[in-house]
Amino acid sequence: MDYLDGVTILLVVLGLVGIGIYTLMISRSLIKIIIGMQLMVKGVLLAFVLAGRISGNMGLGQSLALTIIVVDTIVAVVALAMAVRVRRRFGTLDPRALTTLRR
Amino acid sequence: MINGWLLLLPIGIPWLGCLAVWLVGDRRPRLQHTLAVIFSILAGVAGLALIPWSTQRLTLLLSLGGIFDAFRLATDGLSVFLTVVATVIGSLAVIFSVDYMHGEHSLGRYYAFVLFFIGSMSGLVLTTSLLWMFVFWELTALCSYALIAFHNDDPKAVRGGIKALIMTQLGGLGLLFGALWLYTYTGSYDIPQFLGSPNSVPPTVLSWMAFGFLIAAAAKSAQFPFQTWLPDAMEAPTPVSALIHAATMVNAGVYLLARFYPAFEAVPGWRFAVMVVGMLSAFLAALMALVSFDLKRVLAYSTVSQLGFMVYAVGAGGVFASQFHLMSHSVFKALLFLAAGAVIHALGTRDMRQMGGLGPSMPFTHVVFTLGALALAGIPVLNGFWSKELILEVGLGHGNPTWIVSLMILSTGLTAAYTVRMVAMVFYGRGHQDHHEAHDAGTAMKTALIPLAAGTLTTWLLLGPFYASLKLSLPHHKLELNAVWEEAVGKAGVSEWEMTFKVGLEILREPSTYLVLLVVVLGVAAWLGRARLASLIATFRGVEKAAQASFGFEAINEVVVQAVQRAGEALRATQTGYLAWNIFAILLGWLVVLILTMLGRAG
Amino acid sequence: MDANMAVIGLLALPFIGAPLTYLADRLALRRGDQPRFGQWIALAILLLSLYCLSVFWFSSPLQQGTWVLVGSVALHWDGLSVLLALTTILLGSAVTLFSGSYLAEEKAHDKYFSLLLLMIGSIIGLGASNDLFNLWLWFELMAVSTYLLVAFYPQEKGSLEAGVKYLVQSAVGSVLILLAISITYTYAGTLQLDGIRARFSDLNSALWVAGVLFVIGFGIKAALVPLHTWLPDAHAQAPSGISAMLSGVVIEAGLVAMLRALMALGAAEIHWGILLMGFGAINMLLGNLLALRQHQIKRLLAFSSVAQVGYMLAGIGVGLAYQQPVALAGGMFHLFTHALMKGLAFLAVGALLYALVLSHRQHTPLTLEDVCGAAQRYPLASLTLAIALLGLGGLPPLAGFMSKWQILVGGFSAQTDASVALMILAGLNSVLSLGYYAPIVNRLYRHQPSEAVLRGNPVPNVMILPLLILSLGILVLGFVPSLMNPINDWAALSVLGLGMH
Amino acid sequence: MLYALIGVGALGCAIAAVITKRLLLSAIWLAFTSALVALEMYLLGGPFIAVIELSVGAGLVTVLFVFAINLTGEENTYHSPSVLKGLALGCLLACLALTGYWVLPPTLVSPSNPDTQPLATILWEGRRLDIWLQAFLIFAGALTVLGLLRSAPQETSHKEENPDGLP
Repeated sequence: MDYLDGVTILLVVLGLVGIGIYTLMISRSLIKIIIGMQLMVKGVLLAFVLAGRISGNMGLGQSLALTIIVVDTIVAVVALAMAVRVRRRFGTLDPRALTTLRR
Repeated sequence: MINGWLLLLPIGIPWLGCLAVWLVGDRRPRLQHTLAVIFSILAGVAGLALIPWSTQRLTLLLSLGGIFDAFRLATDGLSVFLTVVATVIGSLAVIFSVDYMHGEHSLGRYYAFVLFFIGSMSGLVLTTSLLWMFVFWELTALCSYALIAFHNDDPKAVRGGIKALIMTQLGGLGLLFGALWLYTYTGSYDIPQFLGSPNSVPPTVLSWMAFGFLIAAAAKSAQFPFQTWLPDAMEAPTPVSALIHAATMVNAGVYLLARFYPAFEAVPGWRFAVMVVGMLSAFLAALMALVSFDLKRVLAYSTVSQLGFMVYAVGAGGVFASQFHLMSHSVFKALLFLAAGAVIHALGTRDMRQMGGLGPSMPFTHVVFTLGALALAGIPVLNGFWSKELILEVGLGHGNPTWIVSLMILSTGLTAAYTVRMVAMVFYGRGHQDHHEAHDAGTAMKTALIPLAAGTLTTWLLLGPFYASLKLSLPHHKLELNAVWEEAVGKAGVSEWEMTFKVGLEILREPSTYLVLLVVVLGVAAWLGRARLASLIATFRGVEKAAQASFGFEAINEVVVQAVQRAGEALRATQTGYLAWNIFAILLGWLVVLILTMLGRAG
Repeated sequence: MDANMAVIGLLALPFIGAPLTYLADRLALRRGDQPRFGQWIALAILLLSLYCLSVFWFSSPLQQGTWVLVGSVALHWDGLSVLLALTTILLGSAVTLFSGSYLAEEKAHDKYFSLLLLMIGSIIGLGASNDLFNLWLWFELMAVSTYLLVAFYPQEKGSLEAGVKYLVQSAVGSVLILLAISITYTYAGTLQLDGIRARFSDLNSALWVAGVLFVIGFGIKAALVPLHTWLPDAHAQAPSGISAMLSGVVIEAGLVAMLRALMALGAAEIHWGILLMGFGAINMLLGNLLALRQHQIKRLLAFSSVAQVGYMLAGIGVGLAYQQPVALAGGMFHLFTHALMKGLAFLAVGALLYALVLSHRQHTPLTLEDVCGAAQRYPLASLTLAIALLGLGGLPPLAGFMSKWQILVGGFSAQTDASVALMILAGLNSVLSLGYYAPIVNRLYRHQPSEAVLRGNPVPNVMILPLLILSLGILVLGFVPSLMNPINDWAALSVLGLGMH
Repeated sequence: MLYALIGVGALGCAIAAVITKRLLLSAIWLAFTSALVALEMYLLGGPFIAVIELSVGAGLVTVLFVFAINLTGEENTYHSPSVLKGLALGCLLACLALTGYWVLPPTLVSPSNPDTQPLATILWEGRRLDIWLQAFLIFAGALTVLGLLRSAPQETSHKEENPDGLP
């Protein structure tokens, strides 16, 4: 791996995080928002593997990434459960319906 | 020294009483009345018991450590005097309340806060740590707020209470920052140490402190430009007005200025600013009192005006004169307020236009009220006369600006005019139909009024001893009455009581005294002959209008409050509740912080 | 029991307790009973933790702390950890005591105490973690254990909505933190906080970016304006005990985590300090202005938390920017007193909410109108609420005044224009905040009770007890503020990296 | 070059996941992204994590999504134009550009103290605290999901006032 590859992967990391955050803002379905959260974390995972590679400690990078995957999956499950609940209670998944609390 | 713990009594006893009254609960009002009276009288005794220590220093120091320094209490002439005022007038107000508050709701809350106030006020004057002075300062503000808003169902009372709280707090920031600066430069909050060496603080900071304290004092003593909260505070039950908003708490500002006078005396412009603040308050408030129709408001404006005299006196270099007037004013204003309370209690209204002709039906109240009014107007030989003369004497000497003292003398004339107007409107003239059965003051009320009336006649006799004790116990103040008098009265072997008479004679010998008396007489005459002066008065219509609108200060308050409220309301629109915008806000934060940090890094 | 054992006990107890609590409550529910034992198990666990903490305090050589090594991950018990643990356990105990009756109307609250213990345990661990990634993991555990607690009434729209917003915004924060950790690790080659700190005497631009991401990522949990938007929703909708925990310790835990991460990048601490001072100013001002016109009491209190975090930020910021341990200690002291006061405020409001609304099996929010005259029927709940509110407003001699005072002393001692100006702003804001605290107190003490109060049910004594305990703490600290000095000072020194070895 | 190719592929799949209107398709695009990220990881020298990512990220999570979408049902997810869209994009791009610009100094690669410990040791020994915490996270997550999905008795009574969120 050379310098340029590192740069490329970093751009991919930022790209994935960016696309994820953008999804959170424009999406009109909670499920899609959770997909956005997943995308962000994919980027971060890549960043950790890259960090492990650069610092010469692939083992640590991988074990951290593994932990992140576990945690993120739990968060996704919780979020999906909440989305199911929202669908039942609000009758829609549109986050823009979630504005009973404001001002 | 075991005696140091004595100092905790005037604070502790009322606070204990506060707890006791609150624990008794509102189901046993008789017991509450009794307990409150017992504890307040005990507090009064504790306060009086400190008098022997007014010249020797009695101290108590409880170390707290860290930046909180220590809890310090100490006696000197000034603090003992004000403790006595707080506890004695406090107990009289409590006794008065037995009749006045009879059958009221939430007596427990009332008495608890009154007793809490008495303790806090004693603490405020006894402590020599600026941190704890601020603590007690705020505590008195808290009690004042709670008692003004005692009738919580009345929106006017609530507004008045919150206004008083916020304005005094706002001013209190001056004291707060002053204390912080003091700590920053000296590493302690010890007041005597600071008074001894004010130069331990750099000159610019010292002047910040001086003006900060002036702001705090002005807010607490309802001086220009913070005077507006005091009239609104009149929603409080009348004994509270007498105690807190006439006799004690509002004096705290004057006390502050007097206490720190030696440190700030040399700050350029400070004395002048104090004089101007005092003069403006004295003069404008007197005008407002002249045109107001609410009995308690007239008294409130008159309090502002008289406090203006005291503040002016401090600025003019007459610390003793200001404290002496404070003593007189506490007594006669408490008397006036409590007597007014008896009237209001009997009639159920505060509007003077609804009164009139009450003299025959309330003879006792009539006599004591008039006595207080004469003292307020500065008629000899009542206590108000002597102390006011002292202030004006100071103003004429010391190279103080003459135009300010002229306005002060004019204010004494106005004082006389509104006093006569007040007494005439309440007790003389055509009676109102429905007030013929107005009952005179009850027993408890009389018990409270008689000592005050006696005091109004006699407290000026204390001039000599009071002066001696202050002079002995305030080493940094370099007190003097007047260079010429000092020679006449200060000879060795002259006893303290003799001194009273010597000073009295000196006052009577001064030509300026007669000038002031002439102005007072003119003021009285102006009110009595107002029909003849109609054309002259007409030219002052504009002033009257402006005075009734309290010279626009209410409007300024209102604008500030409205602006803050609007800002709060407008900002709520930013809380859209949309998840997308919330995340956008995060992004925005990220961007801004990123840019700022990088700029900071480059810079 | 020595310091080491005490610390391990402190870490392990909540995690042992959590499954036990759940089992006990679950079994009761299965038998058709009300869950009852969970509360007491949780309380016992917390009291044991408190005992462990006190053993640690008395047996550990002060100013030095204790290291515990689990594998290659180190936990360092220093002043900051002790302060956070103390705050969490104290408030947690009060909340546990309070919550049993509060939830009586809820059929299935078998998970409540278990999650509460997990949250407390994770905050205790978070305070001690010396490993950047481990820090994030504790942080995430804290977040996950609060999601259900915020969305505790999933049949209520508001509660669910608050939960969703909280979750999504937390997730964003979490990703930013992870990004920052990966950047830091890339350039530092280690995850140990003290290792990173020791390695750099100057930061390269990537580490600066990492610092910014730490500020934003943790700042979401710590409710820096404008990242605070989840907070009013979550605090207002959660059960009152949880509101107390969220306001009292969770946002502070975010702050502590941020401090830990930033201090690893301590080479730029002056800049971080100035940044936090800026956030402090914005937080105070906007928090107060937004609270000014709120009608729902819990939402108002939530916005006031935003403002109160501003004071902590001001103290901490001045402390870092101008190397003032006094200001830092003031920030820490305010962290503690705020937990007591805001915890008390939320619990007292919770007691009223329970009496006026929840016990009627309703879920409407408590408005200012509802509490009018509450003192007539609920004297103790009203009195404690008044104490909490006035303390938050900074009136002496309540604890909140003393902690603000210490912050102000720190700011003035720095003797710079910026710090003094910030302190003046803090003073003005304190006065402004009375503009919304005082009217609530006035309403409580009206003579004419509102309809809600007239219909209200009595408050169980067991709910009043924690209120009294917390008020006592507030009063005692108001008169003897120096009781907390040793812990605050130690915490401040720990943040500055002084007195470690 | 290979990194770039796969990276662009992953980004493309991610964009597809975002712009697709059907949720199910979106989830599948997410799975593709995941797979490509896993491939990238493999190439970077992390075979272990690549496998995990492939099985969990592309497998398990997709199943979860499909399951959830079945429960909630497909819903029309047009992106209506809003002020936010452009603003968000601008702000986001600025953030990412600045972050990327400053994270990338001239010397990116600095392999210091290469650690040769095997992964299993690091994971099970060195970071065993993390493993414990994961266990508790799973516990907390399970409780949360149970709590969220329990059927509440009150819910039926609220049904009437339900459809205010429906289009």
